[in-house]
Amino acid sequence: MTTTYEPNKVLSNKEFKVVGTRPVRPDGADKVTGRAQYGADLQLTGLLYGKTLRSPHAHANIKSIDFKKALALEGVKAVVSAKDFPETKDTANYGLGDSPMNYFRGNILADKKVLYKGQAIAAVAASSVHVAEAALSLIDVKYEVLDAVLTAPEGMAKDAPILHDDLFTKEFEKQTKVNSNIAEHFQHKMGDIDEGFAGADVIVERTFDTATVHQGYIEPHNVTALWNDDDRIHVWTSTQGAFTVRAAVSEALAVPVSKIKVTPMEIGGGFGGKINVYEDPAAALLSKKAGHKPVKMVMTRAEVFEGTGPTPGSHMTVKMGATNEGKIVAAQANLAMEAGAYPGSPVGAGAMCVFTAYDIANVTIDGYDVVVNKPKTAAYRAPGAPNAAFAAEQVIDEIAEKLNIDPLELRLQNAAKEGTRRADGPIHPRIGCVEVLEAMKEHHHYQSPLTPAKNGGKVGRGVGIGFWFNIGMQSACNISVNNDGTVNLVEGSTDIGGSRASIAMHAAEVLGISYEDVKPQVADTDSVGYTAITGGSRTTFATGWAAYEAANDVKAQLIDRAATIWGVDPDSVEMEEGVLRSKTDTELNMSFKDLSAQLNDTGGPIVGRGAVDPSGIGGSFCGQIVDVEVDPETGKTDILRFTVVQDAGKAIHPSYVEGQMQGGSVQGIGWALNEEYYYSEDGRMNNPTFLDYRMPTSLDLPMIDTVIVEVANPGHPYGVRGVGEANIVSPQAAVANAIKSAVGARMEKMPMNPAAIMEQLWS
Amino acid sequence: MAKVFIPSLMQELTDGQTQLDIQGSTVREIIKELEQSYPGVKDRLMDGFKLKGNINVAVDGEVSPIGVLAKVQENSEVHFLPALGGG
Amino acid sequence: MPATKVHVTTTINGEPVEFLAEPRQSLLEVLRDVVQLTGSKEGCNDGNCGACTVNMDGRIVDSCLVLGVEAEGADIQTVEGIASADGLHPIQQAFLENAALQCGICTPGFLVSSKALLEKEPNPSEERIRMWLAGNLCRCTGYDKIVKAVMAAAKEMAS
Amino acid sequence: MTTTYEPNKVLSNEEFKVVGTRPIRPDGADKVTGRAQYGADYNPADLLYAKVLRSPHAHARIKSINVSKAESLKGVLAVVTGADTIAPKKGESADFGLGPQPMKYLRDNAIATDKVLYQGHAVAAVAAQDVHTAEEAVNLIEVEYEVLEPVLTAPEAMAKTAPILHPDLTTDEFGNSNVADHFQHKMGDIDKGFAEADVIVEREFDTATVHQGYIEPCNVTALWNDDDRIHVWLSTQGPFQYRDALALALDIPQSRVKVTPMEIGGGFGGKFPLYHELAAVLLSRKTRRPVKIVMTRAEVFGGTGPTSGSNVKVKMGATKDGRIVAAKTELRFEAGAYPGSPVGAAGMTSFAAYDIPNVIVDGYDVVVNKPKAGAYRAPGAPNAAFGIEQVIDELSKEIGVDPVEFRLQNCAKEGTRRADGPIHPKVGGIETLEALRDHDHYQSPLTPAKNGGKVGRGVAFGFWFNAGLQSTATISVNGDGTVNLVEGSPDIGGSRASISMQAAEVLGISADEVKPKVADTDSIGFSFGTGGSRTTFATGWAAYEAANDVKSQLIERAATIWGVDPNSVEMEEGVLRSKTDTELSMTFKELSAQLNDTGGPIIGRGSVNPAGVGGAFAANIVDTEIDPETGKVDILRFTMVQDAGKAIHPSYVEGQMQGASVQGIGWALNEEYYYSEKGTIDNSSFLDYRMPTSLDLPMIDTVIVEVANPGHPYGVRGVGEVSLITPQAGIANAITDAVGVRLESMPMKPSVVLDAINNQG
Repeated sequence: MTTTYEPNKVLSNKEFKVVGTRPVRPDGADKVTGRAQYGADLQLTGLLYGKTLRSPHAHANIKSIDFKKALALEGVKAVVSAKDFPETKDTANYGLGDSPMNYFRGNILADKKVLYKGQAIAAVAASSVHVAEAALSLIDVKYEVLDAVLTAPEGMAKDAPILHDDLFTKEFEKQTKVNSNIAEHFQHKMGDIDEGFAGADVIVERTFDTATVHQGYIEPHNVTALWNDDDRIHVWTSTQGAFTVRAAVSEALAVPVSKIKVTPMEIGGGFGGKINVYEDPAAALLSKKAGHKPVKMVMTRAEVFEGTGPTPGSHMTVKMGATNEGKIVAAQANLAMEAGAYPGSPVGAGAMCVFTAYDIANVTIDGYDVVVNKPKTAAYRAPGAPNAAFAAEQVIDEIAEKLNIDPLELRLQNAAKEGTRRADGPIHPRIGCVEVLEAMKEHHHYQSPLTPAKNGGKVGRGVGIGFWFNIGMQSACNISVNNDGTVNLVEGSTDIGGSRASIAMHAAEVLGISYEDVKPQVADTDSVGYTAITGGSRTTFATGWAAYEAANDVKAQLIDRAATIWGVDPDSVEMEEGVLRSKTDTELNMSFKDLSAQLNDTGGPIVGRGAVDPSGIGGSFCGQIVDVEVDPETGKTDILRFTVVQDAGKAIHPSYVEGQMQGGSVQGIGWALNEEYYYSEDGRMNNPTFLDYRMPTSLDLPMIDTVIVEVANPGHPYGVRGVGEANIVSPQAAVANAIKSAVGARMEKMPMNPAAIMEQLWS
Repeated sequence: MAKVFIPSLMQELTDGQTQLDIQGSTVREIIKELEQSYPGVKDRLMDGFKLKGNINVAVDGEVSPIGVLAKVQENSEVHFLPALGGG
Repeated sequence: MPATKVHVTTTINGEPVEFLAEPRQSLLEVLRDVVQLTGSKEGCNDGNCGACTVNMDGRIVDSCLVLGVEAEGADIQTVEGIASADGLHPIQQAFLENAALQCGICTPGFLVSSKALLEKEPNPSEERIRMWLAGNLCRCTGYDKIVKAVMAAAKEMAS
Repeated sequence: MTTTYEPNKVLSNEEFKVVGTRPIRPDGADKVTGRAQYGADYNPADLLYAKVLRSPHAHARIKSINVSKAESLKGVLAVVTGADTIAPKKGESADFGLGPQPMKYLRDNAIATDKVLYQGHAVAAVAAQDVHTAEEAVNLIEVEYEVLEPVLTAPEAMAKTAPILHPDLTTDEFGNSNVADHFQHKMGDIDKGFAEADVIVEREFDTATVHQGYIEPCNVTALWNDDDRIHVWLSTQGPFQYRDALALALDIPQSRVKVTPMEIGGGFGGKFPLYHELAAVLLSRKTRRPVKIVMTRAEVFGGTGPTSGSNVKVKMGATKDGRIVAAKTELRFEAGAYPGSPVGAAGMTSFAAYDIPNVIVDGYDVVVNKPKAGAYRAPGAPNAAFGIEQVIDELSKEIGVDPVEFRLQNCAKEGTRRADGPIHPKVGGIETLEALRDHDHYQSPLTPAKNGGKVGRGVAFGFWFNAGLQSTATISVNGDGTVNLVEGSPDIGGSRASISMQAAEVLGISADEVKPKVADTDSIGFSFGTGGSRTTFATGWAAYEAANDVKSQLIERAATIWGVDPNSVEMEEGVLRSKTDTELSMTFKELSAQLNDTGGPIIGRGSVNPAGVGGAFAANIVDTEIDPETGKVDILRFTMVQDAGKAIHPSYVEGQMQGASVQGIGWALNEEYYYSEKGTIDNSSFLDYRMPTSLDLPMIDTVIVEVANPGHPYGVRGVGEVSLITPQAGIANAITDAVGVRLESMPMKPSVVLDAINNQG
């Protein structure tokens, strides 16, 4: 019997009516007709245009700023700098942890010092964008240029130039007295590492370096802000978290959140990069100073590269030991990540994920958060984890090679499962690591011979597996019932990849109606309860859960109402698949649609609410199989075949889950092979254009085949695990392992561009 | 008694103890109890009435969304972890 | 009949503004649809309601009765130009504090007219205010609170 | 002791923290800077402009429509006619505030299909690149009419030989006629009642058609999107009613229609029905681009619903000692082109202010060749009161009792049965009349003449039942101890403030710590329109419920944080505290800051369709001066007294009273649709349809009486309408007082007054 190969498979265990289907997204028509309103599309009466003056130096003291000439230019309405921030408290918290106010504000408008090229110093509002640009060149800034430090090892060196004279290393929240570029050091320790290595037959230790890379969203950052005459501020912006922007603007400008309304416009990609807030507070200040006129600011691509947060470059040593039987007995990692100009690299997440796929008795992980003269890093899809996996997954590959065990078998043999203790302490709940590895092993791709070379190069295959813990956090949702048996759903998660659909599907499932009968809408911060960022793979999980709660609130009221109409006890009424019926009297039943038509006359409209901050978050595993062809003459690598397998818990909308898997995979491929911030010695990025910062095009890629594994998350009503991030964790390592298999070179540097491969081949 | 895991860089406060059995029905009570025996723990973990912004607590493997209000069972495991975010 | 557009140079709310207008377009239409200043409202388009009142070279006019091309060289102030970077003008503040608007559609015209009055006559009588504002229709308030707001603004501006 | 006269007084019994104060409205800054977005201000990308072709005839059959010349004009993108509409299903109806009406009539009123029934009736519409091209194109549409004889008033239309408007309109009583409905309320024995009476007065009154006169013309922008979802932005009092009516008219589910209510520039009942919205949607369907229509003022007069002209017969009898023993009225109301005049409301309210044992009310809803009547502030009641309050005035004069004392003696109170059946609950009629009687104005001598004319004083008294109906609100708590409130009632006169204040009162925070928003139909639960004086009452109640939902969750959360039983925690004036442990207390603000770390955000919901609607009474005193040479009437002094139950925001209650008073003055003295014999309107501009200007008026002094409505948490009674009922009759009584003649037709313009004086003989 032959079966046809399915490039996109879903391994489902449980079927639902709506959950698991693939309806068309509700914002679809607007997005294919050009009608959707993205941030930069907003045009307001009396609009002014703002532009930001950015530092030309990677590290310098600001001696003075003179605006006289700029203000004299016709059409210039206002200028702002850090001097315009009002007095406020010492610590900022906009929903994502605490940070010192001077660091938070410094990254919005630098005060006494600039810490990276591209750092914002001042902003101008003018009658046109061209006038604003001309005005920037008339601002006279005097700098005292300082030596720059660009990588974590350089930053950690004893004699390194110090970025912040008020930064003292913290060790698990203990404030030390050491003024250095190391913002934080932490350690996870389990078992006895020395004993572990003593019991190992094979030990591999390697050191890896990865470059700074950017999320590369196609839509540049943009904001329009109006500081109204009644001192209420309205911000329209492209963001992953409208409430985060509200809180950040509130903290930066010392204005209460209730005076701020943030309208999230359609968002053209984020991947973590549109959580942090950049020009929004300056735009609001400009609006105020320009006489309460709306001010719009849209970044250029170079500003996006140089002025917003990429994900860090890193320096990592990983050492692992295993017995001859293939049991990994000890693992040690030393991870140093570049925070950029201010503390806050994702090294904590990297540390948490580095060995999480495995059951290892003796582990020590040290993490260092190091400030350097680069843009303050931001989140990028599973932040920190891809760096760590690039190291760990290559070391495991090498152990498999040394032990001559199939790399998937070695991983399976050591795979973490329910009950395995993680190095940072907690025990894994039900997870799908084994299931993902098994699906990889059994996949047509893994069972097939190596894809033949296209251009006569050398071919190889690699695998990798990655973990991401996912997050929960706060979400709110309202549902109101229309009289025709449809419902309107209001939620607060900006929709980057189809989450309106996946959230609406939760509600449809509860109410037993079709997806088309739920009309979802992403609301501004005045119109829905607090909802945290669209990030951390939380949206379908947590906002979906809020929709589930709101729908159940509606359902309970529907049951009450039906009982009122029938004159029976509500406990005797049930609702299933959109039909209300008496449990005892078969005569008594009516559809949701029929009841909806009667609501206004039987007690009034019904609205439901759901607000959650769930625990029960399910981590997700994701593995890749990749075949590459490497040209040994040039070092150029082509991807011949690529398969990604991920545990989605339950894929609410499989097409959008596949979309996440494919998008994450290709970002991983770009990161692996081409992308990097290419720095000059004095800290200038030499390639801030899409011409020189090479992201993958359709020409560079094969189809990305997918398998969705479903190991239900017991913590979620439909078993959902977040799916947005785990897929970017290990493609880089899988590609590295494939290159090794093709040409024999172990890649210790990323990107693995032709030059890096040639260098490794020659060394 | 709950099993409380002490982060390695905080073990200086617990005389090198890596794991302690502590009585308490919530994390808040556990920290209070810990503070009795090992002064300094509370300041390290908490900022006023709540956990420091950069610290999470996990009870039985679940990071608590309600911080120190999380309920702790007789045989629960309690871990203090660095807070993490995603993209 | 396709109309040829005329180039017009003018000043609106202190800013130099250039626009193209068809000869048949009223100043109100130009302000709203061409310059995108929608604060001036259309209530009747025949000069009888005053919702479109603007100040043109120091005189209050119904902008629906002025052609856009007539604005060449003129200095125009609309409701959008009343507040400044320092905040609301006393007349605006007085309208808010005295609840002098309900639906608010006539408010821009009343503000432009009242401001012109107070600039000419800092201390007008109730009768004078009623006379001055007779060209502005309001259907919600019965004018009571509007007249009181103008008196309050006069007092505020005098102090 | 001298006390200073207060022109605006509030007679409060109960004090609250927020309710009863006068904060600045949350939309204020936008509205004084020109930033507020009204419907006509909305200019989406790719916009087309449309114009409507309207019938020049009052009554005609459409023989043919040829749109080819219009279609071929450069710049024209689409033309629609009645042929593009969908025939409504039998039995479908929609409710725009005057009760459910058949969809067929609503659709035909939006775009005529076979017949035009009034001058201004929409026949076709054109979408073009600019409004001038659309205007040109409309004039190129060729319509062939067979002109029919029009009928313009209710008595004419009820005549046996009258031309019939609708061949399908039949009643059991009249067969196929222009009478759409006849009803009767009967109580006691009317003949016995009149037999007991010592004095009987009987008169017949006529009132003209008048318009709400909102300053902002009706406007709409519609987009039929490529996924067949429809988005409509417009100025409306009832976004959900539009949504539902459009869904019916287009035969699509409600969830495919989204209505965004823009800021609204006045409505007074007139911005409910479906007009050019249907054409705009159909034009957008053809072009797949947003289409905007803004009416001209003439279109507003000719193409939207005014309130009915009427013929009102009144007969009342009283005993010598001042007791009214019998009352009878016949109300003939013009429905306009389709059934549905407010005669029902007129019938319900006509004698409801009084305790009369024997009553008969007959009401007739009559179609005529005028625009289909719309709602207008207490619809129907002013017409009836114009007659009844004059007859009562005459009775009091004949008996020789003070007119206020006479009304007090016969005033309805708790327990009085209304002619339409129900018994009054706690009402404030007596308190209102007492406040009127005790007022400085009533106690002062007549205001002296300004121009040497004759002066007189009149009073009148009225009742309006107010509406309840469905409202929804949601509230979410911000981390800084403020809340956001989302509701669905378009804010015409400051209701964002009055709704917010009720939430603030519950939560013990200040009014400006509640940030209200009027949402579109996708973002909030069903909320009936802003009308029937229901918004502050019902939507305020929904906000009260939502705030209480928040409050109970706050109590639970505090209990969780303290590790105590929720039943032991209470919240008062914004502070949560343990009932047993005085150590345990925190403010709402403190708790708000902790919500996200202690279980997540808190949101509350409230959804109501309340009973307990409290009816309201109003009474006014007016001093007038009449120039006996010209018949011109000037208002010298005017005082309005109204029972608000509880004035949530007294300034906005006063605003309602003053606004309605002045509309009543305009209606009384000047306003009317002036019709030619052919049924065309001769005065469709603000120049000729004379609404009061500031120059025509004195200050409008107010007294807010507060007789709490036991049916509402803060005692609110609706306040938007009742003050329009009495000014017309009050002025008529004042004119009688001045010159000794009774005015039997309205408006009481100079020619009418002069005729009456001259006919006095």
